Amino acid sequence: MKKILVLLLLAVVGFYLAGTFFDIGFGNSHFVKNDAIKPVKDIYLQQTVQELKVSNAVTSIVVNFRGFDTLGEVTVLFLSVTALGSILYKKRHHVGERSVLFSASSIVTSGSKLLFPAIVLLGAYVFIHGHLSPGGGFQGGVIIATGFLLMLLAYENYSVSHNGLSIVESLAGITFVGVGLLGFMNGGTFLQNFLPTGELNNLFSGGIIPIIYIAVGFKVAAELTGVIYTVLNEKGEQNG
Amino acid sequence: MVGTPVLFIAIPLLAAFLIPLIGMVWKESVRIIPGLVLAYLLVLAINLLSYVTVNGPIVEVIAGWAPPIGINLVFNAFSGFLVTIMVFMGLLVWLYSYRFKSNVEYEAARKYFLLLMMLITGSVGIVLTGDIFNMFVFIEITSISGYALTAFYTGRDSAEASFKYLMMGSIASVMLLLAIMIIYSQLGTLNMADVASKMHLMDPKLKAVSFILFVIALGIEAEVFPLNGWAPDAYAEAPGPVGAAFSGIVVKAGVYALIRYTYTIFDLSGAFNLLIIIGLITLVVAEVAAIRQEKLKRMLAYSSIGQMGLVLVSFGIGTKEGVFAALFIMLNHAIIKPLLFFSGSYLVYHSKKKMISDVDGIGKLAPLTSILFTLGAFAIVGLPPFAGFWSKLSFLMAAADSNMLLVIGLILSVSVVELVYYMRVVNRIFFFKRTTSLLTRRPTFNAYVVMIILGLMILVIGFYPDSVSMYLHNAANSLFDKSQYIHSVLTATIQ
Amino acid sequence: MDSAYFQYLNYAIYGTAVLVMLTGLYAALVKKSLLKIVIGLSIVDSGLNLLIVTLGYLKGGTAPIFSSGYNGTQTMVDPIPQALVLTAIVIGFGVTAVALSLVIRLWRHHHTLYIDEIKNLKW
Amino acid sequence: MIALILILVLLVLMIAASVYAVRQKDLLYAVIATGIISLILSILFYLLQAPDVALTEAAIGVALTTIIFVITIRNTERMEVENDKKNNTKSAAK
Repeated sequence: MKKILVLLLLAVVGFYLAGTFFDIGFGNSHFVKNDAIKPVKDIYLQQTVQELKVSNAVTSIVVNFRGFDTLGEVTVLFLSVTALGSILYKKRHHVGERSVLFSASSIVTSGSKLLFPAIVLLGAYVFIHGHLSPGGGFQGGVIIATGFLLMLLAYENYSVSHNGLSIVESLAGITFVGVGLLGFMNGGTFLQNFLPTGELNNLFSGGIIPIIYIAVGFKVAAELTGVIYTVLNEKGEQNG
Repeated sequence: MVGTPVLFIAIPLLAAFLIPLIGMVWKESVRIIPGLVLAYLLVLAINLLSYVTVNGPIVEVIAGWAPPIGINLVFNAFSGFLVTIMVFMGLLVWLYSYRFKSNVEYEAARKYFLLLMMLITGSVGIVLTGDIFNMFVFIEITSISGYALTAFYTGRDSAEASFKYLMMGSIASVMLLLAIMIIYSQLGTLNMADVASKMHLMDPKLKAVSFILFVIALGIEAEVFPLNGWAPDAYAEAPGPVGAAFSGIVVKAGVYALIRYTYTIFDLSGAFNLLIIIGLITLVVAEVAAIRQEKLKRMLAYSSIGQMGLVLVSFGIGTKEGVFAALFIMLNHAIIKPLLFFSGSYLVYHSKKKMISDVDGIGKLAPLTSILFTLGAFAIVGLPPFAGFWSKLSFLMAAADSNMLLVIGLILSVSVVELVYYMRVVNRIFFFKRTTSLLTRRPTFNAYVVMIILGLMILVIGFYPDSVSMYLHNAANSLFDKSQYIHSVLTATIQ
Repeated sequence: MDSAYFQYLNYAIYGTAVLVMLTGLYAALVKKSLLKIVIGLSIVDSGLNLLIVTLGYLKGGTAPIFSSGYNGTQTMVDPIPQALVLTAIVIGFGVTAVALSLVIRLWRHHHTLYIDEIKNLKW
Repeated sequence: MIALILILVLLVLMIAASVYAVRQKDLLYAVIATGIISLILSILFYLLQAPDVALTEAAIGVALTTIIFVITIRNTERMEVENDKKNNTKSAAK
């Protein structure tokens, strides 16, 4: 009975939702045709190159035009790490007990050891070049976190220092907010790009954008590693 | 001017990132720093509010891009008023729980105060922001802190309440994103003022779809009737101060968002009637549910939902008086409901099931707490010399001006229901014989201070309602003046 | 590709995104297993992300990365939905992690994921 | 033309994977199916000229989300219990 009701409801919702998006259309400019409509994306694309000297428009939006969203977003991740810790909080600790997904063979362990530096290097490359090529702080940070994940899976007693993670996380967060406040104190606004922007397609270009994206990269890497580590260390009592 | 609105977000975030570092060397700092931050924000809020009353709204540009390109924060009489209430209540909740958690270890205390501070920051961000996607981000910050705080105790029911809240919250965020994208796909902008000024160009069908999606999504945050299934559980199972923070702070942010969308951004004529209808349904259902509750905190939770329904009805009247009354009810609710939660959680402190019957005859054992609870109960049902009376009176007058007799009749009869269930508890406190052998718990010194401050505020507003009415009038005017909002945002420059 | 194909693609891609969202929503509303509910919510997120990125696509547009300077004639896909999806994906991951930790918490208390056995709070 | 066919095939696969994920009783397979949805999604993002999003989705959706789901399943139970009968036998077994 409930299933039928839900299916009916979903059918109605789906009909209207799909109809709405069919109306909006795909692959063409869907903005209302009117002189008053000046889509901000045109300004973004233009200013990305001319003002910020950044090649990747997504980076310039994420870090500069809508940098405030990104600040909120890394805060969400930071909070979810904190939330995870408080939800899974237990009075008695089982130190060193970790749920082992599989016992890794020596090929896997040595392979992981070999791959780990390469993965971290790739992640660092991705977030350092975030303003030049696809990728950036989030992507690079996630890649580094997968590197740690590999190590955690391959070695049963590989451990990450909780304090180390939270120091990296805090320092990266302080860098982000601090750079924002510096722009504020230099007589501008919060997150204002107060550094010289350099030349297009140059590694040292975009002013504060690479700095913030590198901070985001470190922060995301530390936070995601923290998430995985916390969940992995949760030993479920299998048999009651 | 001593600061700018962006500090409301930047300072708490900076503190949140600093706390783990400082906490490593000085453990007590994890309790103290959030309090200092909130106290600073209160000073800032009062300063800015008095600046705004004289000089008009402050529009803060972020990242050096003037609206509609960049994100902006708007601190005007309306949002400033709400921010001041929120920060003030946040400070009181902090003070109340400062010693509450003194027996738990460092890690738990750090997480608790961090999450509490971010809950408040997220709510303040929802109110201040002038960008629809940025509002989504702040809603997520608030929600995640809310989930974690609800499940903070190790009890089994709290985890369940939190899971329920999380499910509703995820569905809400999906709806919100859909609505945001529909608007963006038509108007090519995400700035609230810019969207509002171009709303008439949008296709009516798409406008209606996105409005409905917004109402559903924000209705979950604002505890509107069919979508508030999470609220009573979350209130009842969360630690006492968290319940107070939900009803004093988070709900206000949800209602603000709903109102901002109906009043400023959308120009649908049916929206006000919709507000009245959902408000009335919420009010009636919640009050009828409240009278059937056997647990004290659940009763308070339903009463809180009912008050929010009343606020929505009042906003739905659509006149300046209606807005004034709605803001007055919100202010009173923000003061009274935390008092009820604080004192109520001490009245049933040692009781396992937190039943209403456990307060029988507690008046003799814990006189001050009981009196404060009674004061709150009298005030919220609107008995004459207390704060709640004036807000209900102004609401009834606003409704009478608009000839909404049916609404008045319904509200009055619901008020009787409200009176009955609150008086039932008060009656049990003072005139019943103590049947349980439960001990009472003496509130900590901080808790007493907080409850007495709230009680005094109820009396002050009750005897001198004029002390706040200027701010309320300014706030109502600023919400009503849509063109001024749009103008002030779109002409904003970097100061 | 000419525009007739785009018409088909319009229906196909939006239809798929909405269908995937509805499938996930169905799981979240009907299924009795806590983990299945969380899986449903993450499927909803996937459909939503596809929908948003699709909104930004422009016929013949290139990825919004400039190899040479801006000259006003390049056709680029809309970068804003991409930036928003980036935010939404990361936030979605945070929420999923919190949801899973709640599942583990509930398992610890009840030793079941079956929702009817857990539910002792009234709706 | 090839891109078009590829997109259509991917879309069909995506629907199939999501229906499979919802109907499958074995939660481990269901989680793998959501990982496949994310993988398809990331290819689609690439085809829709969104390389940044494709990278993020590939790393978060395919790797991290799947792995925390798997860890959770490892810590709880693998089969979805559907009807009351099973529950009775289960509680009887306890």
